[in-house]
Amino acid sequence: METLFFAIITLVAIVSAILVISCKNPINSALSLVMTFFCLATYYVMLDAPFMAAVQVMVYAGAIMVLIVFTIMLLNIRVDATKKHTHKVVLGSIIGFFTLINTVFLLLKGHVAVPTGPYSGEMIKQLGHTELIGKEMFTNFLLPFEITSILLLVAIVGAVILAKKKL
Amino acid sequence: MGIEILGLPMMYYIAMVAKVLVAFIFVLLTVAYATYAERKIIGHMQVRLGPMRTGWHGLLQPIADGVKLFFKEEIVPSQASTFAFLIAPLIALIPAFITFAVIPFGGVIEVAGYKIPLQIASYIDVASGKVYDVNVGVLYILAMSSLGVYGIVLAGWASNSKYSLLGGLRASAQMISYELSAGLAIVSVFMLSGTLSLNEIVTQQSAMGGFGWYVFKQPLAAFMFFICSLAEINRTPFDLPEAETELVSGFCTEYSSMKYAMFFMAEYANMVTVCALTATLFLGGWNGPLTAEVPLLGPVYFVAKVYILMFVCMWIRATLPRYRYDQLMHLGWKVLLPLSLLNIVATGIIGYFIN
Amino acid sequence: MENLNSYLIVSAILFSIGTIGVLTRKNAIVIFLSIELIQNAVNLTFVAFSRHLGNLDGQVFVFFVMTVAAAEAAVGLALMIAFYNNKESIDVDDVNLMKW
Amino acid sequence: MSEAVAQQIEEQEPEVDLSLADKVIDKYIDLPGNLMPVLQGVQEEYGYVPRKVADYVAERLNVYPSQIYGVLTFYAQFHLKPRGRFIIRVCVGTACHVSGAPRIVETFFDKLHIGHAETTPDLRYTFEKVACLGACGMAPLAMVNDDTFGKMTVQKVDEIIAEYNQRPMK
Amino acid sequence: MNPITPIINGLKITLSHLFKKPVTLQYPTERPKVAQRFRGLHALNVSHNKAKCVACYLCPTVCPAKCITVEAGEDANHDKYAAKYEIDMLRCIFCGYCVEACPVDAIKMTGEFELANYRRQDFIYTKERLLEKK
Amino acid sequence: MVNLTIDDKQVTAPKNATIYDAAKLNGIKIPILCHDKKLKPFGACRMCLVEVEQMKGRQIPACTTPVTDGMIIRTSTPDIVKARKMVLELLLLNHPIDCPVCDKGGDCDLQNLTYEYQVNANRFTDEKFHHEIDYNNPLIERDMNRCVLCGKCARICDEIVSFGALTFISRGIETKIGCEFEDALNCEFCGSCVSVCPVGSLLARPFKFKSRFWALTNKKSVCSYCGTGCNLTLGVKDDKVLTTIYDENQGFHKGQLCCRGRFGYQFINSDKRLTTPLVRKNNVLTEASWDEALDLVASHLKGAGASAGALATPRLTNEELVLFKKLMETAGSANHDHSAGYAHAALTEGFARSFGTTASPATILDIQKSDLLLVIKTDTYETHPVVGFEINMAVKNKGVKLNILSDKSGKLSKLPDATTLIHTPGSEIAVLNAIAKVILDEKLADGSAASIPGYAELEKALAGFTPDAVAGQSGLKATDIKQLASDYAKAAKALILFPAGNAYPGHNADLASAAANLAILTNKLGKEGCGILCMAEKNNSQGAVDMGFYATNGLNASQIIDGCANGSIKTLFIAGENPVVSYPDQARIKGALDKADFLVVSDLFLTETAAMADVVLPACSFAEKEGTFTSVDRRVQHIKPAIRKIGQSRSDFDIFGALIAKLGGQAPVAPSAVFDEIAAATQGYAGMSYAALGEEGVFAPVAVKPVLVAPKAGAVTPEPGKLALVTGSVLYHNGTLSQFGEGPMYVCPEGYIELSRSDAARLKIENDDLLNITSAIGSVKLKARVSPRMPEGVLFTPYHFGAAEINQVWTGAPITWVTLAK
Repeated sequence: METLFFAIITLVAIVSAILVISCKNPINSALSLVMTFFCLATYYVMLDAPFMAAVQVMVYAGAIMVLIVFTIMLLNIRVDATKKHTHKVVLGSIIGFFTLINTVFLLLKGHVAVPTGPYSGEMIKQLGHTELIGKEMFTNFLLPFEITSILLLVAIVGAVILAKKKL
Repeated sequence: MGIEILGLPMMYYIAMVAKVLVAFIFVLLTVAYATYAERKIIGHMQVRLGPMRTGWHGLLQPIADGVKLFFKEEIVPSQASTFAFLIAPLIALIPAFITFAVIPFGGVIEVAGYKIPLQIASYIDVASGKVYDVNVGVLYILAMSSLGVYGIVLAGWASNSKYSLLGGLRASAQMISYELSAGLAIVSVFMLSGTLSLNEIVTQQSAMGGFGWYVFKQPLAAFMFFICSLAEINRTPFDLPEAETELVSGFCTEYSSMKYAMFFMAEYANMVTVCALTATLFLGGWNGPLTAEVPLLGPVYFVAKVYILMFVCMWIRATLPRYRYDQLMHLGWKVLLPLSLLNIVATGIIGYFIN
Repeated sequence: MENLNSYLIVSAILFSIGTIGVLTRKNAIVIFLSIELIQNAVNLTFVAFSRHLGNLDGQVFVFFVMTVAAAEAAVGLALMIAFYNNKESIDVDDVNLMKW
Repeated sequence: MSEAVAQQIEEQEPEVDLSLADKVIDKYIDLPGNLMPVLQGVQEEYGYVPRKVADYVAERLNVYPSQIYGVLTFYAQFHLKPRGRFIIRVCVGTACHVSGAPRIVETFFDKLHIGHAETTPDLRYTFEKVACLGACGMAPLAMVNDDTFGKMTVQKVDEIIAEYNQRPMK
Repeated sequence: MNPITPIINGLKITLSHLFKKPVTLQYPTERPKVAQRFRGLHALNVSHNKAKCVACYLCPTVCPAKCITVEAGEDANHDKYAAKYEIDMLRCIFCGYCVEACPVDAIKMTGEFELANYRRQDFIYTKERLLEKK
Repeated sequence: MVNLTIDDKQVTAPKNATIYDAAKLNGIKIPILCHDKKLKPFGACRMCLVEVEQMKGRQIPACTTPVTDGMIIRTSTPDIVKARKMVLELLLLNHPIDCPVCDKGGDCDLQNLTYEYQVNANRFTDEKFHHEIDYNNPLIERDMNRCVLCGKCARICDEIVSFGALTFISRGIETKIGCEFEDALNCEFCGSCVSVCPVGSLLARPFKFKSRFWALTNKKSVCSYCGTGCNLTLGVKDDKVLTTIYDENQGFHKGQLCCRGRFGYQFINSDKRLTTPLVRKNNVLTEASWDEALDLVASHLKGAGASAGALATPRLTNEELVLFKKLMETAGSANHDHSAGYAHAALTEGFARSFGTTASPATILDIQKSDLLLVIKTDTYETHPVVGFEINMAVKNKGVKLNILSDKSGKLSKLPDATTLIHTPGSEIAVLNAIAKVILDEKLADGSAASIPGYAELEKALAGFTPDAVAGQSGLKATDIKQLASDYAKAAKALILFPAGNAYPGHNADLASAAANLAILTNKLGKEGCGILCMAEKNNSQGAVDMGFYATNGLNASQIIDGCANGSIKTLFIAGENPVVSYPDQARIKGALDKADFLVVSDLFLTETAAMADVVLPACSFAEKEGTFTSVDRRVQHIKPAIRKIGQSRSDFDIFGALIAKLGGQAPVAPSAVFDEIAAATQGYAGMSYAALGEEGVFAPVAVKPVLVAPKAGAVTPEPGKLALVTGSVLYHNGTLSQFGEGPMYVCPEGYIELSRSDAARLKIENDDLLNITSAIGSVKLKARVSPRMPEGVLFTPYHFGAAEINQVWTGAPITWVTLAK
């Protein structure tokens, strides 16, 4: 049952990922990417990380992609069907394929450590995923967390400066 | 326990389907008669009558409207992006409905010896008698409602019309802005409840004879959440995306017949959802007197609370004029956002001292 | 719970598709989308490993990645808008002012 | 004036003899300001100023016919209609009025079947009410041509009419 | 300035209105009672079996919408009468200046307000159509 | 100049001005009802009361009081306002307040003053008048109930028109304005009384109830009837000319108009106007498109050479005439002429011979400045009524002596102290020669003329014209001739006027020369108030001559007609003329036009001539086009369109331009461009432009090189038993165009024959008898009109009417001998 479900999700994820890079219309690309994000959210649920799934949908699909779609509409980009660079496509595909082979090979052949951490699926269910993540974040990773907030602030300032025509 | 499928009793599936059906039909009917009620209520508030002709006091008006929309010609503008144009109403409608999956609309009832929690995405652990549901329920709702914007934005863009596009742009900007404040407003609720599970939140409010509502502990958060929710679902006074005086009909300018009906339904379904969520988070959900003795009272209280909130929505619509766009942004970013942040800080400090 | 490898393979496939997108497309937005795809593939790996190892560090890292992605989106899109305002295009081939 | 009388006078407009007018005009034609004497002469000759004569005078003297008519209507001395042989004037001034002039006037009207400023069809009498004749001591007063009749009574009216009926027309 | 109070006041007002008796009329079945001074369709007054209008041209002169066309004629008694008197209801703004300007009280405005028609020419009210119905 | 103070304002005024004049001159308004610029002060209405300090503050009428030095006048003290209000109240006492039905409403002085002084109520009451309204004539309605007795109508009728139809009758409280014996108005219907009436007592019936004054747009124009060149203000509404509007400041004539000018405008918007081109197909005139018609015309004109001929009416503008000439040049023909070929002979031959120029060396303005007028033919008044008004005013106001030399008497003869010499028809030239002879013999002139070329020849030629000899021949007394000669010669300034036109074949080159001789011999030329004015018939006759639109190298009108008859003219283009009615000998004209291969007529109406045409082109009236007209005294005036063109009609300018373009020539763009060409090429027009013409026009100067020419006096041989028929123009009509004006046709609807009382008595003819008039070439039936003005043996008939075409009996000779039968 779960394998079947996994297979379907995988299929959808890969197809929509391919659509992202093959659609001529950026809007369609963006929508396909949203689809991919959903699939990933599903994976996260299956990996006992419902909080991650919810955040994935909220942040990626609900915020970042909306921003991108907004930009696409704002710029009113025409479908770029004018020039075709076959050699580029072929070259890119070869590199991509090579990367794929390489990565898969490395992942499969690489040594995988045995579970070391304390958190099993049952335990997560018992304690609540959100709580665990929160604890981790605000204890062990407090400094990085604060640094990301500075990163976001910088990003906001940068975006405002860039988007403004005249300062 | 009878037949089991995939380790779950048959009854589980039957109850699940029944709950989905009940919730779905409830939302649909509410949507239908919300349109009627809205026209009636606003009519009377403006010392008019509202619909009077179709059926007794116009009771059949929603059906007539539906039939009319159903039989109208399907029009797709020649310059529109056909696929996006067709899919947009669906994208708008579906999130509005699926959020209902995690909202508890009653306690646990027992049918034919089988205990059924009145929440779609939940099950009861018979052994412990504990109801398990999606433990990130609120986040789920926030995630889903953030998806509703896609329908509107797509509709605006796909129509290839300047009014529609402006409507879509306004919708996306508005929803992103207010989602933030809405999310922060309910953080204070989580801080009190310590959980994201809606079922848990409702249970926590059952104290004080069913009146331990968070609205008493977090009135500001309740108020802000409700306002932000109105903005997120484009209700007056925040209905800028379809401001008919400026944008003809905003993102749905080019829509007609069933596709238009879907947007219409989505809007009202969203209203139901938002009201249900507010009721759940702040008004004790299905809690009320005597629910323990008569479990069926739970849904009744819940529905009553939802309807009262919907009435408030309509009341606001009858009262307030539409905000200007800059006022809207001002309110969202400069008033509600700081207020919600302050609320969190205050909740944290007070909670720290109390505990 | 599927085994770790299936997630890793899915992640690898998505990563490669993202790479191909970055390499072959010229529309800056699509390239941006492809980068997002790559990031998500990596996120998936993180979460999968985190689950496999019973350690939440990976998931916390995913959190940071998302933050970075959000910042990236904000700045990147602002850049694109600025560029579009100047060139009426977001084709990366047109970003050639510094090309000699 | 009653309709019948008016019509009679209309019909009575006789064929006038223009040579009489010629005589008058020839007499004055070379004098400046000759219109009044000519018209007076014409009135003398015909007893009134017939329209045809007025037009003829206009043509001969080279003045506008309208101008002649203006002059004729301005002066009370000119008459545009034939006048009776005997002009009966009854004073209706204040003194005569209080002494009963209205009754005298009524009686004349009844007897002669004409009204004020009208002429009998046989052209014997013309009746006129006039303002003071200057002999208030004799009120009420009547005059026939140049003869004066003071202290008039209804009986005296009959007598006057009877007397003047006897007189010849020429 | 407190932004909340006005909103609450507004809500109070709307709520109180909710319980008022609606003023709406169920129009085709319930007929409105037209006010005495309502300015509806024009009518030409009649006196002695004749329109009172003497075609003085004051109404077309004063008409701000220029919707009145008058052509005067001379009748057998050499009197002036309106040989043509037309009001184009498509242009009329029902200001009532014509009634005010009329020196002989020949035109009035009736309570007639249902002026819909199917053809454009039906909106041009000729003298015959405007004559007071008795 | 006199200095005085009006309303605390220091002003100056001419010495003989009245207070009213002085105030008006200085922009101070004094209300008045009974004043008109042209009329003598009267002081009837008492609205113009003012206070004069020197007169101890008494209220005196401004319009009759002359100014004196140092006068201090106040025009609007409270007392004055009160008095004026009282005057208005008293006027309104009897005035019916029927403004809604009164056509004067909106243009009514009484209404305006009542409004201005806010006389809302009346303290007095009295019965209104119950006078009968005069509806008897179709042009002027008299409603004496509305009269305020200002007397302007009676005064203008006397002082300017000299008809005296109206006067005050029944003085006293019953005073009213009326005609003799309370008759219906029966005058010459110039409408002057209507124009000055301050209230609605006198109204123009053709305009009655048509529109309100304020709804009209005033368009200035120039009258298109006779050659006087009167300025006209057209009242236009909805592209229709509804009336003519009186403007006392307009033109030399101060807005004064004649019957046809004031009431004859209806032809502009006549139903009978042609609206589409007509082409003869299967012998029927059928509607066609402009392209079709013009292509057809162009195909016949192309390369036509001398086989093409053109006749134009002198009602066309100067620009059109020049363009018509150009069109014929493009076609290769020089055959163009107007008005039967002789109507302009007095100018083109007579004046050309005697003065070396083709224009009259005098202007209409000279009439008032002269000492003596010698009017040849009393028709002067009838052909050019406004000139007649000028003569009236000159005689009555300025004491100018008036001598008339005519074959019948007329209205001018009735003017005070006018001397009328009635000669037998056709002996004008002989009489003029006799006068010249007397001047020479009795040395009445200063003798400076002896040096002028032709003096000796003239002296010789005049040998036979002794007064005695001419007296016998002309039926005049020798002493009268001598008297006239000495009067003329001794007058310091003397002006000769005579009319010319289609109906005056006798007024030819020799008459012009004979008259010119008198002026040259006595040196009455080139000075103010002197000279000769030949008054051509149509509004642009002088312009046609100036533009050279008469036979110079080619055939003249008569020869063109002959050419049609004998086949040498194949294509004839007639613009606006109606030869079938207006040229003599109808049978000949009709025959000739029938024979012409291709006849094109452009006209406003389907005239008798147009009905014979192969192609009829609808042309425009003067109110629809732009151009210039030249009046008889060479005043060049500019007209602008007052209304849009009727139907598909086009101006002749556009028609000729289109044809020139079709023939491959260069068509001018606008009339202004053509006028610039005219100004450059025409003697006297130099320096003119549309802008420079302004509203009143500009006189083209006339340069005179006098030559004495011996005129031939054609002997008139009376035919025994026959009467002499002279033709001419009647007061109400001009050419054949006025037939389409309702006003003139109401007053004078048909042709008639006028005969003397003695003839009538002898032939036992009474008014309105239908007479059969037979001449050598035909006969016609006309109604008789017995008139005191005709001498025995002379008949007169106007020529305008298409319905009774007098040219069936009229041959074009100065006198036609006819017999009359009942």
